[in-house]
Formats: sequence, structure tokens, C-alpha cells
Amino acid sequence: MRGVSLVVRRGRITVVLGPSGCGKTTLLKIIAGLVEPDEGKVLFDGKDYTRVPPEKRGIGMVFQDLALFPHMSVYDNVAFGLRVRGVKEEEVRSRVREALELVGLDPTMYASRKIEELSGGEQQRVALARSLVIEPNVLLLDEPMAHLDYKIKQRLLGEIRRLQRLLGITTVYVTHDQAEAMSIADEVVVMSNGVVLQHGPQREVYERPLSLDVASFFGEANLLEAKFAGIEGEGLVAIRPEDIEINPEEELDVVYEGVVEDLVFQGPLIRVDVRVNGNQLKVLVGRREFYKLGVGVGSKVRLGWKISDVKGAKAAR
Amino acid sequence: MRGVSLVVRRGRITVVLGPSGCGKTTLLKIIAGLVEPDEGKVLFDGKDYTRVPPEKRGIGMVFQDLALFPHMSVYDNVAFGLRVRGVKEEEVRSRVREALELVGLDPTMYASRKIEELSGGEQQRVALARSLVIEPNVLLLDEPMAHLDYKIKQRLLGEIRRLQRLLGITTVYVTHDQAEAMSIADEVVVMSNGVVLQHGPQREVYERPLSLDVASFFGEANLLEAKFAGIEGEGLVAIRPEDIEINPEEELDVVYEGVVEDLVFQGPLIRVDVRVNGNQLKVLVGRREFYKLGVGVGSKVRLGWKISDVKGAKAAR
Amino acid sequence: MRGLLRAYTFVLMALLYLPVAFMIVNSFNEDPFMEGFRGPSLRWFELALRDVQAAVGYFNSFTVALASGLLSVSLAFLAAYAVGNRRVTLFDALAYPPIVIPEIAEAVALFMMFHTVGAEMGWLTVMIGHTAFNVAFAYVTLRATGVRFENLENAARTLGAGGLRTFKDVVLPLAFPGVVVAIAITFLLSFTNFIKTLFTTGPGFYTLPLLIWNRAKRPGVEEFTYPNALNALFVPLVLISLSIAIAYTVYVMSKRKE
Amino acid sequence: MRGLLRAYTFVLMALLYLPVAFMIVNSFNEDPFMEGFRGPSLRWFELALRDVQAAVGYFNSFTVALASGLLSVSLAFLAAYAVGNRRVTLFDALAYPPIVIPEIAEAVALFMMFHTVGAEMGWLTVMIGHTAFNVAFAYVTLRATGVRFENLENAARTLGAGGLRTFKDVVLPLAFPGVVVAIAITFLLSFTNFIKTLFTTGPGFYTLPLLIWNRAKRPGVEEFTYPNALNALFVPLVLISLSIAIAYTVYVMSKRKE
Repeated sequence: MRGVSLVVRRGRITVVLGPSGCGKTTLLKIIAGLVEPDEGKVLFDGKDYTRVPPEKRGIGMVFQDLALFPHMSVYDNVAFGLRVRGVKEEEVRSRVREALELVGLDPTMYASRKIEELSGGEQQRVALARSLVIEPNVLLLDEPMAHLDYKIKQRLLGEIRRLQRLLGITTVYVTHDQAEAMSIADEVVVMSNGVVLQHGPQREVYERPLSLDVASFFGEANLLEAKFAGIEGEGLVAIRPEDIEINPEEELDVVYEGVVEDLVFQGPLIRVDVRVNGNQLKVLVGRREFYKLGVGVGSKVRLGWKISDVKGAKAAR
Repeated sequence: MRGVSLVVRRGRITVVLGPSGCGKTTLLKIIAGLVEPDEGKVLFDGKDYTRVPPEKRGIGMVFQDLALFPHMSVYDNVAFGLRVRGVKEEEVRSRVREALELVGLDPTMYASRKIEELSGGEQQRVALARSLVIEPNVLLLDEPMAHLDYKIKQRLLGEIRRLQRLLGITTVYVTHDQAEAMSIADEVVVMSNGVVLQHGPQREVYERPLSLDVASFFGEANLLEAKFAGIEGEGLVAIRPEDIEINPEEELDVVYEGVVEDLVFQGPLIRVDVRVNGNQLKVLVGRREFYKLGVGVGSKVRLGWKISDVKGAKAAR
Repeated sequence: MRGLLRAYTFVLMALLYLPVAFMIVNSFNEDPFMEGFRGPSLRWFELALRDVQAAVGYFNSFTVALASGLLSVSLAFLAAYAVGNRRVTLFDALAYPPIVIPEIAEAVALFMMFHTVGAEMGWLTVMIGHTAFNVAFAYVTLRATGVRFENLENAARTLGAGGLRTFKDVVLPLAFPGVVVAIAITFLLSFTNFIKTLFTTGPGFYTLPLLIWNRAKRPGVEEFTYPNALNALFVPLVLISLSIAIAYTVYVMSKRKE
Repeated sequence: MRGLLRAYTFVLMALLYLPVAFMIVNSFNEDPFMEGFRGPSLRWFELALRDVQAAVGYFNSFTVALASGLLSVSLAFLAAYAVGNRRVTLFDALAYPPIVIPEIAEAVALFMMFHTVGAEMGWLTVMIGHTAFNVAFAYVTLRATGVRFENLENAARTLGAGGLRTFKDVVLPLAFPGVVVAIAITFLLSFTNFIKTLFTTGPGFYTLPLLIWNRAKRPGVEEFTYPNALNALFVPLVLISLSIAIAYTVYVMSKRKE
């Protein structure tokens, strides 16, 4: 990892998105103080925390394997951070109660349970409660959903976002899953090979990716070799599947003809794979619109888009 | 598992979708002959295969952990099924070559590689080649993408679909991930607790779920307590987030007023969480439409939908 | 085929237990020489209860084993903790060989070393001799059961616990079962050791295996040296070993099921 | 603190090797009694080369160990294969105790059994005695390294391989390293065994540990029984053990790194 500089916005959720082994987890461990950076600094509110040991950083961290203490009850797991701080047992009790309620676990039902008796989703909630109860300045989450089923993952992502909004806690969330990133991020940091490719509000990163890599890593993108009148030079450009219109009624900047090769039903959206001059373009259409279009596999269609929707032409390689 | 009856359509991809532990994998192992069913039969083309050992069933199976032979090269892995059948070494060579090319691996580069030297995606392709080279009657895939990164998963799902279309092979794909199911399925079987909840073409299961469980397990659904003029009785109904319109221009059957609580940017779609009478409704809007709407957190909005879009009212509990 | 294999396994396991079963049955045999079963009797156990030498042997074996078990596990725990979270290290490579070096070679070497430095042979030299071997065994056991828990220690640190607090509240409780197992194993190895004890002991100090050895050399010369009198002496030793082994197995099985 | 702990570990490991180092150094010592180092010499190795009894001892130890290793691993492999893919079974629970039963108790029991059935004591009884213990060890080792590979066997079956073909092409090659390890361990245990050999051998048959034992009892009575002559005899034995142990450790380390 080199030249990584990351400024996290207070009170927002920053998602660090990158493929496995790109250095995301190491970055998080450096923030937590569990790994010493070879060089560089960790600042909180402008103060240098680089040499501060992890226990003095006031950080809450949820680990990929959760790292719940298997020899303690749910209650003792959540109480751990408070007891270490010498909080009185009376206050510990009420704060553990609150924390469990906050994450949606009934304290009377769960407090005395053993960790191994809980489901994956429940363990996830306990890990969250344990790191929130100490009222950390920063909450770090390291692929916390990696081992959960799709539906449970969706529900928990919603709850983490709700909690974060409620508590206003500065949050850094690391994942390789762009769908997870989409569901939860305010800000997105796209990483690759230990380098930050782009950092910004997620809508901005999606709408104005600085490179083709970002365009195709955060969201889907069709890559095209192209030469346009409006843009200088020649190279690769990216166009998002939902920015392509099928059989457009209005006049558009770019229009191709092609044949529908495959239809992939994706629930609210239908993906239409269209072969155009030997390339396959993926087009996303809303379910309702799609029915109106009345195209099927083998249909001839016209595809069109606006020059303004073309992404990443700058970084053409 | 009880009362499970599954008829798989020839030449199509049938996805068995269900949460962990619902019996999906056991079902697949019964089809493959690796587990004997307590009762019931396995038929291929009307013939009873229940007592036929796995090696005589002509099945190709890709396992969750891939189960590539670690002591053999890529070539020997793919060649295994052919050699067992006594195919001559000359023919083995050409067919292994073809199979590797089919899954997008250059034979000259990959044939002699060790399994452990390959990336997760490459191993996936070898496993696919190994099960396709024997020209099986049925291809079984047991959560084959479980350990892959998002982007690689997307690419491989597309390729499996392409290969299936090319070879016309009857395929059964097991997963807990509805997004995976959406990307690849022709037919969907929704399972829960060892029971098949619904089976049909994926569009039909999505558009006409037989129960609220199916509606919320395959795709997203808002569950509402409701009493409508058009429908008898009272109970829970489901409405899909993309079927709700925000500030509708036309006259709709149901209209509520509410306040926007959160906006979740999901790329091509924006999810608008609206609080209505103490319930939160999730609404999905296309990116472009959303910009036209001009709503933000705190905006008052009207929500409306058509009675015909309400799902699962039948199965109200 | 499958049934045949299972039957075979049963027979094999039964054969493994044959010598022990033979010994236990004969300890209840009225006949002193096992020339046949002459009827059930407790005479050898009654004899054992009056056997002052055997009591001294058991006591000496026990104190040496307990001291060696505790000492070797303490020494090994420190080393395993120092090695840290890395999965395999040079030290792991170094710890195996001493376990497989022929015991008689090590015994002779220890004898010669003690002799060379002029140590007085007895309880202490025996205990040190046992510990020399037990440390390696305890180290390997503790490395396998774990004395470091990287992720859990990290979690404790981020929750505000310093190094000592983390050690006390996380490392120790989690390492504890492994420590008990290591003490049990080293205790057992020491308790039942013969060769090394023989070479490192001095006049007047003997453990139970040495006593039995002495008596077994002159069978039937006096009442205490009848074969079945020896069998009766073995029984408690064997039962102690079996119960530790069974406790260990149950522990391992319960861990794996989790 | 961390440096101190590491230094401690180094010292501990060094101490573990002290007896062996002491023995090897003294085997090159001109002095017969290790009363001090009188200068380097190969005289004890030259003596060992002329030592017909030692050659016979080494040879007997080798044949017994090889036979016992192969036999016990074969028996144990069948049992481990029969037990199948289940992670923990009753058989696993049964296999541990025989390993920890005091060797001297088992040795006496074996002696009495052989005596009772009127077996002629010698190579065969020694080999069977070793195997009785080694089977349990081999079984535990093979269960740990694995002789069943459920998913890979399933994969082979779906690819069209029958049971035998799957065994030959998948199970055997994958189990092979574990089999080699098990043979090495049981070979070593047998090669260096003393007590059980002593109790199960008959007149005229001796292994290397028995020979050394006999000579160690009367140090300096003749040239062959000088302490440093014994040390020289040990050296090959110790080197064989160390190299097997190191090979084993390297193998385990390479597996873990994968």
C-alpha cells in the first residue's frame, strides 16, 4: 500500500470498496492501531494518533469473523468495553440493555445466551452492540456481512444505516461487494492494488467516475472503443447500461442498430443483451418500460444515448 | 425434506433458491445419487434412476468448494472423467482442449498448471470444464460462486448462462442469493424448510408469487396490513418497491401521503424510504426519473399503486 | 463390504485392549501365576493395601509427575506465548525432534550429564529428567490447542483493554482447557516413565514403575512378586491413565463438534 | 518485554537439545569416561565399526521396526478407511487410551500373555508387541492426516469413477503422505523401544536398545562398555530419529503454509 491518503467525513458512512487483497483490511487495521503503518500518519480531529495504542483510540470495530468472545455470554461480551473502562456495574447494566435494544435484541431474551447458540445474524447484532456501547468516535466495519445469507444481509445493512443515522457516528465500512456498498454508503472510496482510485460522495463516484476502472468497478459499465465528434481523440469509453435507451423516441447523440441476444430478468430491471457490430452491449430497462417496448430475443432494436452520459472517456487507455 | 417434487425443464436453467439449511444441497445430492432419498424417486426421461449409483447417471456437478483434485494438474482434472470412461488419450487431448477453451482458459497456458496456483475464478472455470467435458445430461451447480468476489461472480454468471445456451444442457443451480438467481435463472424453485414454496418461470414467480413468503424471498416486497374494497377480507399484502409511484400524475387505486426518511443510491435505481402512518415503505425509482421528481430527505410525497400490482394477498396470514 | 470393514475395526480395537483386559482380569485371579483362572479373589488387592513399598512408589511417582507437569507446562506456556500468532515457526520445527529421540539415548545422556556435574541423584534429578522431555511435549500440545487468539485479542484491544487485561480476560480463559490437557499429558508421561527414571535416580529413591520392574525380575520369590500381585499393583495406574485419556478424548470430541 | 520472551524461548529450546549435544560431542572425546574433554578422536566410531554385536542389534531393530511399521499402518489404514468421513467416532475415542497406558504395564501384560499361550519369545513376539502399541498410534495419525476425502470422492463418483477407481486415483494418492508419516512414526517408535522389547524377547534375540542397556549396566568392564563407546553407538540412532522428525516437521510446515 502506497500513497494512500484517506480523509473520512465526520458523521457519514464511508465505504471502502475493492477486490480481495487490495489492502482494504490493512487500511482499517492501521486506523484501529492494530497494524503500524510503515510510513504515514493517522490523524483524528487533526491530532496525530499514529503511535497511540489501539485501546486508547476510542474506536469500535466489527471484525470479519466478528471476534465475539466465545467464553462469555452475550451480556458479558457487550459489557466488556465498559468494564475495562471501570464503569460501575449498575451503569454497565443499563447501558448494555440500551445497546442490545438498539440493535434489535431483546435484553431479557438474549443477555444470558451463549455466543455459540446464536444465529449468524444475531451474532452480527451482538458484535455491533459491543462496539457501539463504548460510544466510539469512529466505527470500523470489516466485511461484516461476508458470511450471511442474502436476505439477512439486506436487513442488517438497513439497520446499520439506521443506527448510524441515529447516532451520527463516523463510520468506515470495508467490502468487496458493490451491492453492499450501494446499499449503505454516503461516501465511496474505490481501491485497487493498494491505491485509492477515487473518493467522493457515492452518487458523484457513480455519475462521474474518474477512470474506466472506477466506472466498471463501482456499478456496471459497457466499455466501447469509440471516436466521437464531441470528444477529442480516440479510445475506450464507458456507458452505463441504464443510460442506453432502446428504440428511443427523441433524437439522441449516438444511435446504433443491433439484435437482442438474451434477456435477463432481474426483478425491477430487465437486462437486455444486444449484439452491436460484434460487441455485446448490456442495457438495463425498468420492468414496466420493458413490457411497453415489446422486444424479445432476436428482435432488431435501435440503441441510443447522450454524449453527456458517456463516462471515463478522459481516462481512455 | 418432505413432499418435495421437482420437475426440471429440459434445456433450461432451473435455480433452486432458499436460505442456508433449507435442504437445497441435499436435493442436489439426491439428484446426483450421492445421497439416497428416504423415500421418493429420481426420474430421468421417465426412467427410474433412484438406485443407479452416481457414476452411472451421466451427471456433471460443480461443488460449493469445487472439489478439484489437488494432486492433479488442470489437464488431468479435466481429463479425469474421460479417462474413467476409457476414452483414448488422443481424443482426451482434443476434448480437454475444447473444454478449456469453452470456459475461457487458454489450454497452452493452463493445461499443466497446478490447481493451487489458480485464482478462485480460474478454479471455478476448471471445475466447470471438468463437469462439461463428459457431456453430461444434466449439470448441477451447488452455490458455485459462494467464495468469489462480486465482479468475478457477475462475469462467471454471464458465462455460465452463455455456455448453457450454447450447449443446451439441462441445468440445476442452487443458491441462497436472489441476485444470483435473478442473473441466471430461466425457472425458479423457491424452497424453505425442506418444502418447495413455488416453482415456475422466473418472471412468473416474480410477478405472481403464490405467497407473501415467496414475494419477499424472491425480490423485495413491502408488507402491509390492509383492507381493500376490491379484495375480500383483511390481511397482509405485498407490494413491490418498483410498483409504487411517487407523486403519481395519473389516477391510481391506492394513494397514501408520507415523508421521505432516507434515500439510498443504488446505481441504476434509487431507493426512497417513505414513512407512512408509522410504517416504512421502500420505493424504487429509476435514476433519471428520480432526478425529475426532485425529492429529498424530509420531502412530503404521495405514494400510489394499482390494485393489480398487489401480490400475495391470497396467502394473507 | 462396508459391514465387513466395520466388523474388522471392532475386532482390531478389541485386540488393542486385550493386554489390559487380560491384566485386569488376572488381578482378580486367586492363582498367583495365571496358569488358569482359579476363581475370583481380592487377595492381591488386599496384599497391595498392606504394601508399604508400593505406597511409597505411588507417592513418589505422584509428586515427581505433578511437579514435572506443572513446571514443564509453565515453561512451555511462556515459550508458546512468546512465539505468538504465527502459525508455524522455527521453534515449532525445533520442538518436535526431542519428542522422538530414543528415550534410552536421552536417559543415558542425562545420566552422564548429571554424573559429570556431580549432581546428587534422587527426586530432583528424576524430576528434571522428566521435565526435559515434557517441555517439548507440553509446547507442542499448547501450540496445537492455542495460547494466542489474534482476532479476539485485537477485539479486546479495540474495546479498550490493555495488554495485561487482554491476557487475563481473553487469553488465559481461552487457553485454560489446553493448559489442563497439557498438564494431564505430561503428568501421565512422567507418572508412567520407566527408563529415564531408572537412569536418573539414586540410591533409595524409586517410583512405582521402578518398584514393579524390580519385582518383575524375580517372579514368585516372595509373595509381593507373584505375577498377579504385580497385576493388582498396575490396576490403579492403568485406571488413572485410562481416565485421563478418556477425559482428554471427550474434551477433543466436544471441541470438534462445536 | 517481547525481546525477553523471545530470548527465553531460544534458551529453552537450546536446553532441550543439551543432552543430545552433550552425547554427540562426547562420542568424539578421546577420554572414555567424559571426565573432561581430552581431545577429539574417532576411536569410538572405529570401535563401533568393528562391533559385530552392535551391527546385529541395529539389524534386528531395523527389521522389527520395518515390519511393525508396515503391519500396523496397514491394519490402521483399513480401520481408518472403514470409519469413513465422519469427523469423530467411538473408534477415535477408543484409539487414544492404548497410547497412554503405561508402557511397562502393557509390557508386563504382553509378557504374561505370551507366556500363558506358550509362545516362543523372539523376533515375532517382539514385533507383535510393538505392533500392539503402534496400531493405535498409526490409527490416530492417519485419522489426523486423513484417508477419506468426502467431497473429492463425490466429485470422482459424479465424473463416472466407481468405488475402486475412486480409491486408486483419488483416495490413495491423497492419503499417501499421511501413510508415509505414519510409517515413519511407528518405525521410529519401534526402532527405539526398550521396555516392551525387553519383556517380549527371548534368549538370543536382542535389539540395539537392549544391547546398549546391557552394556550400560557394567560401564568400563570392557572396551565396548565405556560410556563414550556407548555414545558413539547412539549417534546413528539419534541421527535417524532426528532426520525423520525433521522430515516430518518440514512436511507439516509445508502443508500448513498452503
